[in-house]
Amino acid sequence: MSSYLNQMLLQHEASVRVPPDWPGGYWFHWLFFTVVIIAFVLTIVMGFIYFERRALGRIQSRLGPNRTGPFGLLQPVADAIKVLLKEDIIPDKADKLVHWLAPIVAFFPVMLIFAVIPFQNGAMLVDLDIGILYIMAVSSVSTIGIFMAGWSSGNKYSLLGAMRAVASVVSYEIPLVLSIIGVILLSGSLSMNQIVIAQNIPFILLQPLGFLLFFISGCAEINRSPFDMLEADSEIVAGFHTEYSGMKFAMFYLVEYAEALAMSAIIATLFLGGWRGPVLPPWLWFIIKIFVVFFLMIWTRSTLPRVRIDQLMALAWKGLFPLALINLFITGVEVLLWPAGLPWLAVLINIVIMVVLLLLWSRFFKLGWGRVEI
Amino acid sequence: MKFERYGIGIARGMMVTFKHLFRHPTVSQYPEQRLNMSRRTRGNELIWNNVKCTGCVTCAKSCPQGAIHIETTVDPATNKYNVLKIEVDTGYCIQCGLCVEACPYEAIYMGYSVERAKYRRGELVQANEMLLASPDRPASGYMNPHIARELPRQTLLVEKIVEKR
Amino acid sequence: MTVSLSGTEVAKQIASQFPEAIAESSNQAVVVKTEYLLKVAEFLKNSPDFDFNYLNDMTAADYYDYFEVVFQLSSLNLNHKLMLKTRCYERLKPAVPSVCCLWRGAELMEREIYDLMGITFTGHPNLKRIVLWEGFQGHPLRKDYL
Amino acid sequence: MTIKTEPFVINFGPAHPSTHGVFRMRVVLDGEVVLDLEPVYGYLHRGIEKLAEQRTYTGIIPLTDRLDYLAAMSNNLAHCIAVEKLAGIKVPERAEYLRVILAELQRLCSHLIAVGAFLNDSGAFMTPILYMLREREKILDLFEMLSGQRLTYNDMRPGGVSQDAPEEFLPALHKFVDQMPRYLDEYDQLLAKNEILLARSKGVGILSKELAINSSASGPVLRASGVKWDIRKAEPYSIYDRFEFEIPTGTAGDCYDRYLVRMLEMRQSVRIIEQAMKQFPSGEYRSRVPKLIRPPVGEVYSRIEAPKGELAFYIVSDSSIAPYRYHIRGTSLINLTALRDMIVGWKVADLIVIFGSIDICMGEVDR
Repeated sequence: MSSYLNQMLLQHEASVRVPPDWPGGYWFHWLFFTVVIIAFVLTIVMGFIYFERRALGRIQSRLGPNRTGPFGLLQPVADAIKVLLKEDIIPDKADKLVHWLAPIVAFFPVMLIFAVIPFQNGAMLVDLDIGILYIMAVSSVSTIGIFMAGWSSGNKYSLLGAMRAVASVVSYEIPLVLSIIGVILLSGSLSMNQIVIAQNIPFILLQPLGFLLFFISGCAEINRSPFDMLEADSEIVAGFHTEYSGMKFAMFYLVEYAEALAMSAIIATLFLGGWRGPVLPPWLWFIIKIFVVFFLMIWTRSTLPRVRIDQLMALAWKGLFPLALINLFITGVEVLLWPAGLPWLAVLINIVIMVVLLLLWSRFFKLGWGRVEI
Repeated sequence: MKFERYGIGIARGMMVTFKHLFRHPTVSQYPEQRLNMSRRTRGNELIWNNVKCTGCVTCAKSCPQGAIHIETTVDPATNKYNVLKIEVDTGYCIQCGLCVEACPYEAIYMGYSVERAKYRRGELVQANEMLLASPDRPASGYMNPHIARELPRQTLLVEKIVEKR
Repeated sequence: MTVSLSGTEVAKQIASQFPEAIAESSNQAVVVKTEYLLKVAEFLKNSPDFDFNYLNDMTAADYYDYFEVVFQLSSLNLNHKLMLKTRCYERLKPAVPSVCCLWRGAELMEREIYDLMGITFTGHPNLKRIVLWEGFQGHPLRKDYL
Repeated sequence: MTIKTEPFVINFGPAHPSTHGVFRMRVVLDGEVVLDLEPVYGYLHRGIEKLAEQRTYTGIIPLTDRLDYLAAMSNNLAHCIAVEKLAGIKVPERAEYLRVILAELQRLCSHLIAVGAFLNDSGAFMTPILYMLREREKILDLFEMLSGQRLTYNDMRPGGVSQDAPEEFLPALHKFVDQMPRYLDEYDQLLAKNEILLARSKGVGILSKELAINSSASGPVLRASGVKWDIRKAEPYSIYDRFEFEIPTGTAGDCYDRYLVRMLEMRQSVRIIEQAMKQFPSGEYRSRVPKLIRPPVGEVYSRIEAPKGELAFYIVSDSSIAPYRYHIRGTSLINLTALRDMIVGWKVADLIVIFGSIDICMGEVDR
């Protein structure tokens, strides 16, 4: 997998824009950003775990972790140590090779996503011309890992969770991609950095419906609540990682939060103007935006009940998919009509269109109320 | 037109959870921050008053678990019972308080302390002098209002949470 | 306020339908013979005067010579109740007809009686032990169980 | 090409996060759809009925605490009323009012847990149940003040209550009753009209009126199916005939109705407590009863409306200090009679929601 990607990176070496003042040229750049990305992902994931637990705690009228270290800041570290020291149990009936391979297969694609995410103007591992396409291609690979985990555990709950994961990811990929196309039409580029540079107005204002669709289907894609079907703890115990423990479980845990981080970073880049912002340094703006998006995810998680698997599918195909198509059409028309200007009017129009469409859709589209006949 | 499907319910629910971010948490941090228990707390041990006890074994009879074991002799001079041994297996005790209620001489009380976990099963069986009241084994006011009056007032969550809804 | 129907009054009405059925009746309860139980129960459930559509409870007691199966019936529409009993004098293999066909609610109650008291209910759809495991020796609520 | 599929059997419980204890269901699944279901009981059987035959009538009260441990006060009340009926014991006024207040607080308590657990099962991650546990905590404070325990109260006795309410009880109760309706409003705002919850629970797990009556369902389950039947109204025990309250009923008998009926019942309970507080008399809290009660030979079937439904005790006395036969009508067990009919045909996720909406307590199911 990674050798293939190396090849791909080498093929695109010509298109990589290396800042001229890097002393070591391409390889130093590569080394530097690999280290930065790994450090960034691990620290922010720890920050996420702490932030989510504290925020959930406060929302639920309790405190959250506050014992390890100042304000409980070391809680993720303590968790990690605990989980790493635990015994690694492989069930008797498990397919051992696949069971062992699954966390790795799930983990690497998530790390690969960060290769094209700009932390600052041009500060990224590689500024691919097809950045967003690359993200879409790579991010769905981790589903294979999740499916491998569910299948190989030899547990029926795990299998159910894995099936749900595949079904939901396959369906939600489509509205996810379609809602991005609007952004691409507006910015005129697939490169993540170019998209950020194009956002004089954050695209959340120009593409409110697109943002909503992307957020919903992104939540479903990374299996955050209310779409956390694959590890619905009150239904199928822990879903695909029921039989995982120790280090491997830690990997899945990391994947879960790294995916959330990736999704927050993508949303921040595509819709919230990425690293752009006044006064503060760009990388700080970027992290702040990531945390804002992640807070939205925590907030929905703490409030909403889980949808059922058929409702999840219905929402994707009957609700989000047509809306994404309409959104794409409207954006296309707008881009054709005003190739250069009138952005503030477009903001107004788009918000009105979003409200009208949502009302219409909630009128026609009905979740649930149905019984499966057998 | 019913606004049942337009996301308004979701939005209102989100408001409630958001408001809670700025409210005081309900919880208290246990070992450091202790709330006062009820004055009638039935803690996990029994307190025995060897002066008042006449050895009538009403408590042992009323115990539904059979956790109280008393051996007595008769003192022929005073024509009274002499308690040789009183043994309470607090491992069997379910803290129902029926012995305290049954005792006609107010010679047995529930304990007020609750942190009486032991490392060995055998240590749960307490006998004779171990059952007497002492500063670290205070008696609770269960069925004994005169003891209850002296104990600290119970902390109430109703009074603790004062934020307006 | 729920009216507690007098057993003797009800017994008279039952006797007019099934003259043989009543074994005994008092102010509190009607005792019917086991072989007439289903017919009487059906009559009590379906006749408009009684309309006992709700089976509150069903239990059994061991009186050494006989087992007594006790039904608590009530009518949600007319708001009255009745205690119906039947006695089973067989000790080794006591059997009583099941009333599951009339009141579905009897399903679990009968299983429980079968489990703990050892009374077989003929016609029960799924009569097996409920709280104790299959193969448990004896029936704990019998007075001779030690 | 045809793909051969076959249903697979899966065990829900006895150690599953949302079976409310040690309930077990053998479920036959076709993909996600439930084809068949067989409940397996008995993991928490302690033989309470047999144990009670060797205990005094007062000594049974701790046992009744452990029946439906989320509503121990109601169990105590049911037992005491049964014994009072059997032995002809009079209860003083103050004790009656105290009992009604405690029973209604206990109903609030149990419904809070029921609704919270139902919402938790439907996937609202811990938030509603923690909010509701906060309210339950306040009630438990009151119970603790009165009886000294927080779960197994052992507070009522034949002929009254074990101890009088302390002087700080009524002010605290006042505060609680003042606050409670606002909190209930907040719960309604939190999830009652939530679209996802509606989609998950409306029309799901319908228990028809006929089936509900025929399968002896009781309590909120029966009322959600549209039967206006509440023993507090139909056969007022204690002093319930002195209070004004309504019986909330559902229409469809689905999970949402069961949820809604519980929410409305909580408001009615608050209403009853308010009235009882206003009329609260002074005087004796316990009538003089011998330590060992020997009721005359006879039998009694006495029922009350416990939070989960009709809780009844059938006691046969042979005029000794212990009952000859002590039978408990376990509400939770009997409410489960129609479980299979409600669940078959729905999906795994619905199974959990329907099961949660019935609100059982394993202590009462297996006894």
